[in-house]
This record gives sequence, structure tokens and C-alpha cells, in this order.
Amino acid sequence: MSAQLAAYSTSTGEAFQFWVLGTVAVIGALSTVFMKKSVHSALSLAGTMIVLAIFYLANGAYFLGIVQIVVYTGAIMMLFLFVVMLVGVTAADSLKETIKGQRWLALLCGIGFGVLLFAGIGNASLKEFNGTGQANAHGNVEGLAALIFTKYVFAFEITGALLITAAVGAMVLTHRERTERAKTQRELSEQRVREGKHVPPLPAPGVYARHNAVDIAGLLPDGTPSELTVSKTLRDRGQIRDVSAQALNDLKALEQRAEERLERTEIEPATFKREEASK
Amino acid sequence: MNPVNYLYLSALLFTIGATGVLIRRNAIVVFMCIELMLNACNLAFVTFSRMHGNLDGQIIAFFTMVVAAAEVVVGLAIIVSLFRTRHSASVDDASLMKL
Amino acid sequence: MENLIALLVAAPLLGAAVLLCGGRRLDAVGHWIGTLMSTASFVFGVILFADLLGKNAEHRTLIQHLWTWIPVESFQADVTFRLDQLSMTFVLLITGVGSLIHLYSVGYMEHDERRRRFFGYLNLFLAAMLLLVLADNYLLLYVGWEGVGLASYLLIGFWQHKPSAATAAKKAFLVNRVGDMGLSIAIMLMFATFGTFAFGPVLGHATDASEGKLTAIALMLLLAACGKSAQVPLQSWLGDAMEGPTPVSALIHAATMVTAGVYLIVRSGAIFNAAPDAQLVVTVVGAVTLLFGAIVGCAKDDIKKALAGSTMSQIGYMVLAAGLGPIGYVFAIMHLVTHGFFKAGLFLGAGSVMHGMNDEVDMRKYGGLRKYMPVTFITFGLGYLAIIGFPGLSGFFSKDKIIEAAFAKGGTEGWILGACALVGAAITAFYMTRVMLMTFFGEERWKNQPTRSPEAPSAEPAAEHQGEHAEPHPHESPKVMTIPMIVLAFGSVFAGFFFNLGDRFLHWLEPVTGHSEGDSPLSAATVTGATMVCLVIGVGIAYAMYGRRPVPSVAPRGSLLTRAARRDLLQDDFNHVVLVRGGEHLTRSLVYVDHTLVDGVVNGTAASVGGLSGRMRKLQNGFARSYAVSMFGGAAVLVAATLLMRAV
Amino acid sequence: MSFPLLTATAVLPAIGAVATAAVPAAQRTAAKWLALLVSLATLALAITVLVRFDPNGGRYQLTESHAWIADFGVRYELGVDGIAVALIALTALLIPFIVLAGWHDADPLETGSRRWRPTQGFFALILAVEAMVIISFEATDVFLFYIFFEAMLIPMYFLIGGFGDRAHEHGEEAASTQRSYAAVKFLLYNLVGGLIMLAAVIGLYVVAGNFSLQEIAQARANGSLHMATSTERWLFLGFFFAFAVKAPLWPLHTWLPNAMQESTAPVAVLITAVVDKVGTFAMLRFCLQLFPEASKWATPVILVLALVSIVYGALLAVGQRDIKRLVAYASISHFGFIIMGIFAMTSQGQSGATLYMVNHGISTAAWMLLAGFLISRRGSRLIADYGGVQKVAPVLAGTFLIGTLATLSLPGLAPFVSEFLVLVGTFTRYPAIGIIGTFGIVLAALYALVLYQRTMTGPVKPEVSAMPDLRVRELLVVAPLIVLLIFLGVYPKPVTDIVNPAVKSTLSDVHKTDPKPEVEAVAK
Repeated sequence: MSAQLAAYSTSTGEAFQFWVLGTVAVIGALSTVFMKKSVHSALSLAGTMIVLAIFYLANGAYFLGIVQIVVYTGAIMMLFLFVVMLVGVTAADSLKETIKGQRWLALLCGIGFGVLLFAGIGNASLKEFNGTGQANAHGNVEGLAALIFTKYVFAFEITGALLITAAVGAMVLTHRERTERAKTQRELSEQRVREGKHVPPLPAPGVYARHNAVDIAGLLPDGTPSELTVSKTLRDRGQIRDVSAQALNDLKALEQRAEERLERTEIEPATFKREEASK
Repeated sequence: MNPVNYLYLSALLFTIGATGVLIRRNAIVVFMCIELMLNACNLAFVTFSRMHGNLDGQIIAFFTMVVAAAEVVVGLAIIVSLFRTRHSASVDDASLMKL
Repeated sequence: MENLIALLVAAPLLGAAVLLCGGRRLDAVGHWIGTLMSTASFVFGVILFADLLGKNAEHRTLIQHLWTWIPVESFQADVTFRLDQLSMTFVLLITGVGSLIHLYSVGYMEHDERRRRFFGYLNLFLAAMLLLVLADNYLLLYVGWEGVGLASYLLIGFWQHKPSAATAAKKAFLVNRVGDMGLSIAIMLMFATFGTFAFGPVLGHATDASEGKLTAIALMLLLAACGKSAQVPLQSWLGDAMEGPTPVSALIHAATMVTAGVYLIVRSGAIFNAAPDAQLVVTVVGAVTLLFGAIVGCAKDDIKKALAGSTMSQIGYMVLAAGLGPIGYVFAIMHLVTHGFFKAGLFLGAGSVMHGMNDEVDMRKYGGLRKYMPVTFITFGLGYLAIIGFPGLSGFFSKDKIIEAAFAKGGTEGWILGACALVGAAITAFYMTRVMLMTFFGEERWKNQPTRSPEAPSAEPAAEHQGEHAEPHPHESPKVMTIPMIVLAFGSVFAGFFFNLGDRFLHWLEPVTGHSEGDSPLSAATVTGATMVCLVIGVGIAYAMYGRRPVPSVAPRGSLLTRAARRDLLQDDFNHVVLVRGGEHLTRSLVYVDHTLVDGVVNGTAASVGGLSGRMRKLQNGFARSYAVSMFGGAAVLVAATLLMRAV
Repeated sequence: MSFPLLTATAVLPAIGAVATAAVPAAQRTAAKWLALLVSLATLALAITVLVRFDPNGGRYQLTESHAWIADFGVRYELGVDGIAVALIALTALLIPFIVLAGWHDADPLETGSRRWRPTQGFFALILAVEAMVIISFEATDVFLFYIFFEAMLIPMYFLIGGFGDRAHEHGEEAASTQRSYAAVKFLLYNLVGGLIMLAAVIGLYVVAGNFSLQEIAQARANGSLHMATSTERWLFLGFFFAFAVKAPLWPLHTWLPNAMQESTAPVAVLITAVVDKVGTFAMLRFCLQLFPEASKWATPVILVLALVSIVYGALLAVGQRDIKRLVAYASISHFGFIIMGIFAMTSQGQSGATLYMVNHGISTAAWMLLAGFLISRRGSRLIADYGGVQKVAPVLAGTFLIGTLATLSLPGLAPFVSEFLVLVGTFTRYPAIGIIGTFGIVLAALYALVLYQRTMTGPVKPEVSAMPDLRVRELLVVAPLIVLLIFLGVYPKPVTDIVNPAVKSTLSDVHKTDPKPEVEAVAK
């Protein structure tokens, strides 16, 4: 290829890398948008970011590439994941649109905007192409540092201020001021006795059931599941697995066998009653 | 390969991110999409800096990252407090702007 | 001497003011104050009359300028009085008859707790009427013109608690207003034509104006006259006006106010002379009315309404005469004066009959009253003889002259008008005889039957102290009522003869109205003979119908004409259907239009704006994402715009 | 620089308004008396203006002129000609009667009603309106005039919306909703008019470079300021529209019936007798002087509209069931006459129109206030609820009859003079319109007498049988008005003498002269 062309193009390896990773990046982005569960979105976004980091490196922005991986993918995405966990990992929000016409409008705008951008880039005069060769002559980091502490020092200072403000702001937003003294355990128990409910600690989950997983409600003597036995968070998320029906059947089978063994006959009412209760 | 393709890629990612912002209700995902858009911009900056052969683009990208970090911190804090108050992270629930 | 003229008006005006503002403390003496004021005015009138007689004919015009009324550039209206022979005649008639009727009312209204106010209104009327005849310009005349309208409104509706009375009053005022419209337009025309509307210049230069303008003015004046003098087509109010107390009917709706139209035409003679077409219309109106009124008078059983019909017809005579121009002016006025006497007398007589009969007005419930109320009988009889034109009585002279003049008009219309006048005379004789017979002769139909007629309301003063359903016991009225009747009877007997003695009335008025003997195709004797024949025929028929056989106390169905005549020849029905109903529909629909259309347009605009903004409001659904969409779309548009900018 | 009489006349009621509003809520009566005294003092000032004014002197007298907003050439310019003097006198004369008539209208309602009626506010607002009306009569600076022409709306809005009849057939709720509807309607109509006028005012400034009426009028007269025909017409329309809304001209009239129906009688009088006069006055002063050619151009249309107002208003008055609405439509008919007189462009027409403003003010005040007294007694505005009042309350009925007669312009009462002048003035130039206009007097008789007959005569209705006659306060209100009606009907010369020169100069601005009579010789 001629030098002229070389000036405009990059190595084949990079091209290959671009096409492969670019596809990955796009897929990642798409799945970020279209995944039901936010955890998956977060993970695919992380993937995209890593790809981007590689592209930075390929474009000679070594420092940024590392920062991208460390700060973004490392810190920020983890922050995301924390929040996701806080809000609920498995909570899958439906992609069903509630606002009329919103989705179509969004797609229309998106596509239109994209087309416009492509058009813009297309007929932009991006003739000169001189790589970051001599810019990175004394090392990329040094170059950046030189710029940051000379040309962009004010912006740099301000971003520092911004970061501090952000940190403080985050604390202010999330911190909840305790208005009254925390109740001691004793007081709590006394209160329980006074109110006369749940004097004993809450029952453990899955006591009468076959399992003892946390998300399975324990069964009451009559076989109905007890909400109390499952932790509040799970209840809020509606992540209670109900096995009462199965448990009842097992129970019935058990009794059946027991009766057969003891040749009892007239216990229909009991069974009957139990079935009543199970309804 | 012409590095302009990087620009095309960033444009594509940006568009996807923007669309995501518009069609997702979960505030966290919306935030992710915003991050996506920012990253797309960064890619563009970096590419430009490569084209122009100086580091200003990278500086801008750097600042963008910083700002994005700050924004994420605050934003997530907001989401958390929202979730605390109304047990939901859906942006549509916060439709208090209605007349 | 001129300064007395103002007093003529001032006296009754003062009386009215005192009586109306005085309050109850004047109730005891109110009626006397009123009578005193009108008499005072009469006295002033006599003094001035003597003064005029002292002067020679051409100086018999007194002008009194009081103050400038409305000065706007060339529009100069002054309050100026003009007393000449014509207005003098009216002053004497008005104040004279007026005073008599005041006196009569003292007795007639004795039992009405609002008598003071009644006299206040009467005085107000006198003042307005005098203002009308004394005014020196048409605008001031217009004031008097509407003033008498107001007075008649108040007096017709005097018994306001009767809806019928209130309605009649309103009707009278409205119909008069239509006439007044004519007068005001006439004044405007005068101002546009002559630049003034004072008698002197206008009448003096009448001939300078184009005939078209003059005809227009004359016709407008005629319209006014029709309204005030109850001439066809504006006659419908007079019948209903009989709702008022009888003295009112006598003074206003017989003797004075209704003749104002004739005064107007005679006063504006110069204009009419210059507009022959208008004159023809005047004569036609007169002829039609005199027949119309006479026919109506034949059918009415209500004595007052019958007399009202006759009034119409008599005024028809006057208008006819006035329309004849210089030939007839004097006789119109003469008949006006004599008519003032005998018609007032007749009404007062009718009043006294009603007074004695529990305010029964239905003649079919009268009969044989002559021996119960002799004075009333005699005076009424004399009036009767006068009106039918019995030789030697005043009506004879005046009406005969008019008929002669009608023939003297010459040409075909002369014949037609004369014929109409003759027929009218015959019908007059008929209906007056009918009234006479039904009231005073025949068997006593009021015996053993309660008299309670719809026309006689409980609030008529007499009815308040008499049992409502008691059988009436007719009695002669008190002196205070009979004296005026006697005086008027004298007038109706001798006035005509006196006036005619050496044509003194003619010579008295000639300087003002001018006079010319038309060339009559018939000799005076022939006309008189013809009149006599008509008279005899009329009386004869009436006698045959009502004198010979008994009068049924309930009206028979009668012929079509009779029934039509009972309903004023359907004229009222016409008014009712066309004007009243139509008007109601018009106003109702207009109210609707105003609410729906005019207002609707505005409200519609408001509503549409509201609806639009409501629809826009839906865009603000509060969802951050939809705002974001619009923002993003905006961004896209911006990008597109920049690209396009760079493209071009 | 002599004593600024005109400013004082306008400022005094303004101060009075503030003072009245400042009276503590406890002393209601004190506030009333204060308002009454202030209005009387203003009347005294207005009379001094009347005396100091020399009819045969210069065009504008007692002038005051101070720089105000130098950048736009807006000046604080006051000055009065005969027309303005007459109207100022009328305003200052009517306000005391309005205050006196409304003496109890703003008293707090009997317990149980939730509406709070600030007495002080009521009287303060009335005085405020007076101040603004007077200054807009005095202003010779277009901008100054515009400001107060608009500001007037604010107190009027509160007067209409805040204070209604004590009793209402549909109860308190319906009353307040209808009231607010009427108030908003009033405000919107006049605001729209005012905004269009504002555009015209700005346009005028662009064309003329300043706001001074006298300078512009002079410049127009001596031709130094030339306007393109279309410009002049547009500006004229802008001004005229606002004035036509204010002095309701068909078809811009529909706000008036609602406003008058819902507000108390004194406020209704304030609307129709005082505030609306500003509209007709402004036509005479601004439209004609600033845009003579355009005025002449628009005359035919305006005359026709005025004619429609006359007949239409009268017919609708006949059709009304509500006393106050009837009066309102009657007023619309009367305003038709005024506008007709103004645009007939004859000295009779315009003098008559000015006189008409005064007389209509007085007569409507008398009629409407009496109607208000009647309504306050029976607690209903429906004509059908009355009957036979004449027997129960003769004085009330008698005075009401005089008011009625004045409304149908009976000769001998003031309105006749003006109405006839207007008709004659119109007739001499446009005979057909004059003749149709006279139909108005028949219709006027119809609606006026129908109202009188239905309410006052006939058998006594049981509801009115206990109706008390006029009280002393009410008699004090009505009697002077009636005396004035009779006096001005018999001797209007004092007013015409003041008005005529002003009208003459206005006509000379428009380059119009009275048409000559057909027969010259007669005019002595």
C-alpha cells in the first residue's frame, strides 16, 4: 500500500481486532439495553467497556485504557452491581412499554439520530491522519500529565472539587439521620410482650417442609405456609416458593402408608378435615 | 482500515445508549445506558486525538471519565434513596412533574 | 300683558307640583287646590281674551319669550309662547271645560282615597295642554304634545290595580308614541329644510321649500295627528282609554287632548296648503275615521265606548275639514269647540248615570232612567240633540258647515267626501238615538238583577261604599256634579248659534288660519236639507229598532258587521296578532340569538382555546422518559439543522 | 405654576381610597363616612374646575405638563376641554350618590354565609375607580390615558366579582359562581380591547414619535405629520375597538348585561354611568382628533352598528325577565345613540352626544338605583316577582316612574334634549339613519313602560305587600338626581354652553361643517 494510503489506514491486525471486538462491543451495548435483569445489563456493559478499553489502547491512549479498566470497569461497574444487589438481583423488570408510543418514538429518534450522526461523520472532512506517534514520544502518561498540569490545570482542579462534592453529596443523600435512640434488645422484647404478638422469635423457614431453604415458607400444623417464616426482603420481592401443596400430598401419602400398616379404617373424617384445612 | 470506523462505532454505541435511556424504566439500567453514551463519546475523543496527533482529546476523555464517575456516585445515591422511600427503582413512578 | 301668558301654564303646573309632592297632608284640600288652579288659569285666559278683543285683528298676536332652551349652533330652541286667536280659542276651551270638569270630579272622585293625586294629574294635563297650544315652535309644542300623552297615561291608568287599566294606559302611550315619532321626524325635516322650527319662519317661508319636502313634513304631521286624535289607523287606543275615570274621558278623550291633532293640522295650515297631496290624504283619513268611529259607536253596548266611537267620528269630521284647507280650517275649529261642549256634557252625563248605577256601564242594563235622574236626562238630551245636529243647536251649525265645505272642495273627491259626511251624519243620528233610548227610555232593565259587569271594577269609588251585588237604586248626582253638566249643556245649545251670528267665529279666526269660500256645487240650503233628511232617517231607524221593541238585556249575536264593530272592526285583533304576538316572538328569538350567537361566538372562542390547551396539557404526562424523548428529538433536529446549514 | 387643580381632583379620591382601605375592620361606619366625605370633597374640586373653566377660552385649559418617561417621550400631561369638564363633573357628582346608595351593600352578610364582605374594600375600590376615571378624562397624553384606561379594570373586576346582591334566587353558591363568571367576562372583553389598543398606541408612537395628543393633533392639522391612509385606518381601528368594547357597541356588548346583572346596583351604575363613558368620551377625543380621515372613512359602518345597537338593545330589553338585565340592554340602546351622535359629525350630533353622556349618567343612575332599592326589598331580580308596588310604596313607585320616563326620554326631562339633538344632528346628514333611529324612542317607551307596568301596577302581590317605602337615605340619593333631571331638561343651556366650543373645535379637526338647510333665507 502507498504511503499516502498508509497515512489514512491502520494495520490489518488492528482492522481485524476492530471488526471482532467492535461486534462484541455493539452486542454488549444492545444487551445492556435489552436484558430483562439489571445484573445482566451491568455485566454486558462491563464487557463493552473492556472492549472500549482495548480500543483506547489500540488508539494509543494507554493511560486512558488502563483507567477505563480500573476505574470504570473496576470501580464504577462494581458500584452499579452493589446498587443492583441492594435493589434486588433477581427483580426482572418487564420490558413492556407503559407510555403509549414511547418505544416507537424512541426508536425513531434513535435511528434518525444515528443516521444523522453517520451522515455527519460521512461528509466530515477527516483528511489528515497523523497517529499519536510524536505525541506519545515521551510516553503517553507524561504527555497527559504535562497537559493536565499546564494547559488544563484549572479544569483539573475543578474536577477535583467536583469529585469531593460528589462524594459528600452521595453521603448526604444516602445517610439517614437517626432521630431517636436505637431501642435496646430488652426494650424490644418488652415491647413485643406488651403488644402481645410474636413473643417468641420468628419461626425458622421450612420447618415442617422437606426443605429448609430460606425462601420456602414453613408450614403451619394444618399445612398452610406461614409468611412470617420468610425474611422480609424476600417477601417484598415476592420470592417465596410455596411448597405447601406438595407438602400436603406427601403428608397424605405418609398417613396413607401409616394407616395401611396399622390397618386403621375409620379416619376418613380426619383426612377430610385436613383436606378442608388445606383448601 | 480507516480509523473513521471508530467514529462510526462510537456513533452507533451512542445511539444505542440514547435509545436505551428512552425505553428502559429501571433507573439503574438507564444510568448504565448513560454511561454507555459517555463511553461512546470518549471513544470518539480518543480517536480524534489519534487523528490530530495530539493528546487534548485524551485529556477531554479523561475529564469525561472523572465527571462520569462523580455523576454515577451522586446518581446512584439518588436511586438508593428513591428505592428506600418508594421501594421501586422505576423512573415512571417518579412522575411528580405531572400537572 | 304678554307676561300673563306664562301664568296660564304656570298656575296648573304649580298646582300639579304642589299636589303631587305635597303628600298626604294635602288630601283634605287637594281637590280644591286643583280646581282653584285651573280656574285661575281660566281667569287669566279671560283677561287675555278681553285684551285681544281690545286690539284690532292684525295685532292680536302676543309673543312672550321666556328663555333660550337648547342652543347648539344653528339649532336654536327657545321657550317662547305665542298667543293668537287660534291658541286663545283653545285656551278658553281647555281652561273653561277643564275647570268645569275639575269641579265635577270633586264629586265624582269623592270616595277615592287617591283623589289628591287625581287632581294633580288633571292639573298636569292642563299645563301640558296649554303648553301645547301656546308653544311658539314645534319643539316646544312637542313637549306639550308628549306631556298630554303622559297625563293621559297617568289618568287612564289611574286605577292601576286594574290590570286592564294599566294595559290600556300603556297602549295609549305607545300608540301615541308612534304618532310622536311622526312629529319628531317632521321637526327634523323642518330643521333640515328651513334651519329652524319656529312657527313664524317655517310657516312664513313654507312656500320656498320644495313640494316633496313639504309633503313629507305634512304627512309626518298627519301621522302625529292620527296618533293623538285617534284617527285611523292609530285609533285603537281610544276605546280602551275609557278604562280611566269618566271625567278623564270627558276632558282628555273627548273635549281637549284628542283634538290636539286638529290643532296641529290647522296650525301648520301653511305647510298643508302647499302640499295638496298631503291634504288629500288628510281628508281621506278624516272621512274613513268618521265612518269607522260611527260604525263602531253603533255596536257598542258600553255607554262610554259608544261615546268614544262617536268622539272618533266627530274628530274625523274635524280632520276632514282641516284637510280641506282654507275652506275648512275655521269650521274644523268651530266644530272642535262645540264638540268640546256637547261631548264633554255627554260624558259627564254618562258619568253621572254610572255614578247612580253602581258604575254599571252596560246600556242593556239601563233603561227608563229619565224619571230617576232628571237633570242628567235633560243635559244629556241637550247634548244628544246638539251632536246629531238638531237645527238651532251648536252641532247643527258646525257640522253643517263642514259638510258644505266638503262638497265645496269640488271635483269628484268633493262629492265623495260630502257623501261620506252625510252618511256619517245619518249614522251619528242613529247611534246617539240608540244610546239615548237604551239609557233613558224603555222598561227598567236594571230591576231585580245584580249589576256586576266586568267593566265595572270593585275599586270604582262608588262601588266601594255600595254593596257589590246590590240592586242599583238610581239617584240624581250631587250639585257639584250637575252644575258643570248644566253649564256645558248651555254651551252645547247656544255656542253654535253664537259663533255663527254674523260669522264672528270666522272673522275671529280668519287672520290666523285664512279662509276662502269654496265653490260648492250645491247651495247651502240643499246641503242643510240633505243633512236633515239623513238625520231623520238615522233617528227613525234607531227608534224603530230600540224605541218600539224592548231591548234584550243580553246582547244578541247580531250580524257580522255588528260583531266586527263590537270588536272595533277587528282592528285590535289585527294589532294583537301582528304587532303584539309578532313582537313577542321577535324579542324572544332575539334574546335567544343574543345568548347563543353573539355571546356564543365569544364563549366558543374561549371554549376552543381551553380545549386546545387541555389537549396540549396531556403531553405533559409527567414521565421523565417522554420528556427525554422530546429532548432527544430536539437534539436530532438540531443536528439535522446544522448539517443542512453546512450543506447549503 | 399655579395650583395643580386637575391633579388634585384625581389624586384626592386616590388618597381617599387608600385611607378608606386603611380604616381598621372594626369601624365600618367610619370607613363609609370617610368615603362619602372624600367623594364630596372631590365633587367640590370638580365644581371649582367647572368654575375655573372658561368655555370661550383656549381649547385645553388648566393644563399641567411634566416630563415622565423621557425615553419614550411620555409626559404627564393633563388638560380639559368642555367635554371633559362636563364628564368630570358628572363623575364627581355621581360618586357620592353611589356611595350613599351602596351604604349597606357591603355590610357583612348575616351569619351562616361564608362569604367575607370587606366593607372598607368596597368603598375604597369605588373611590379608586373614580380617581382613574377622572384622570383618564383629564389626560392629554395618549400613553397616560391608556394606563388608567386599563388600570380601571382592576378595581372594577373586584367590585363586580366581590360584591353581589345580598339575596339571590339560586342561593349563595350559584350567586358567587355567576358573579365570578360575569367579572371574568368583563375583564377579558376589556383586556382584549385594551391590548389591541396598546398595539395601536405603540404604532402611533412609531409613526408620530411622541404621545402628546395636542402635538400630534396639531401636526395632523397642519400636515407636518403625514400618515399613510392604511396606517391611519389600522391605528384608528385599534383605538376604536377598545372604546367600542368599553362603551358597549353591538356586537361587543354581551359583557355588560352579565356585569350589571351580577353586581350590586351602585356598582352597576358605576359601570354604565361612569366607566363606560370613558369609552364614548375617548372616541370623541382620541379617534376623531388623531385620525380624522380614518374616522370619516369608518363612519358609515359605525353608524350602522350604532343603529343596530339602538334597535337591538331596545328589543332585547323588551324580552328580559330580569330587571337589571333590562336596564343593561336599555343602556346598550342609549350608547347606540351616543355613538351615533358622535359619528354623525354635526355640531348638534356631537353636542347632543356629550349631553347624552351626562344625562344618561344621571337618568340611569336614578333608574338603576331605584331598581336596586326595589330588589333589595324583595330580594329578587325577576320582574315576575313584583306587582302592585305602586299601592304599597307610592314614593318609590313615583320616583321610579320618573326614572322610567327619563329613560324613554320624555320631553321636559334631560334625556329628551340630548336624544333629540342626536337625532336631529344625524338626520341633517344621514336622513335615513335618523329616521330609523327614531324607532328607538317607540321601543324605549315599550320596554320602560312594560317594566313599570309589570312591577308597579296591577294587583298587589302578597310578597310585596309588606314592602316599606323609600327610606330617608334612599330619598336623599334619588331626589337630587330627579331634580337635576328636570332642571337639565328645562334649562340645559349651562351644559351646552360649556360643550359647544369644544365640539366646534373637534369638528374643525375633522374638517366637517354642518350641512346647510335647504331654505337659506329663513335662518335669522
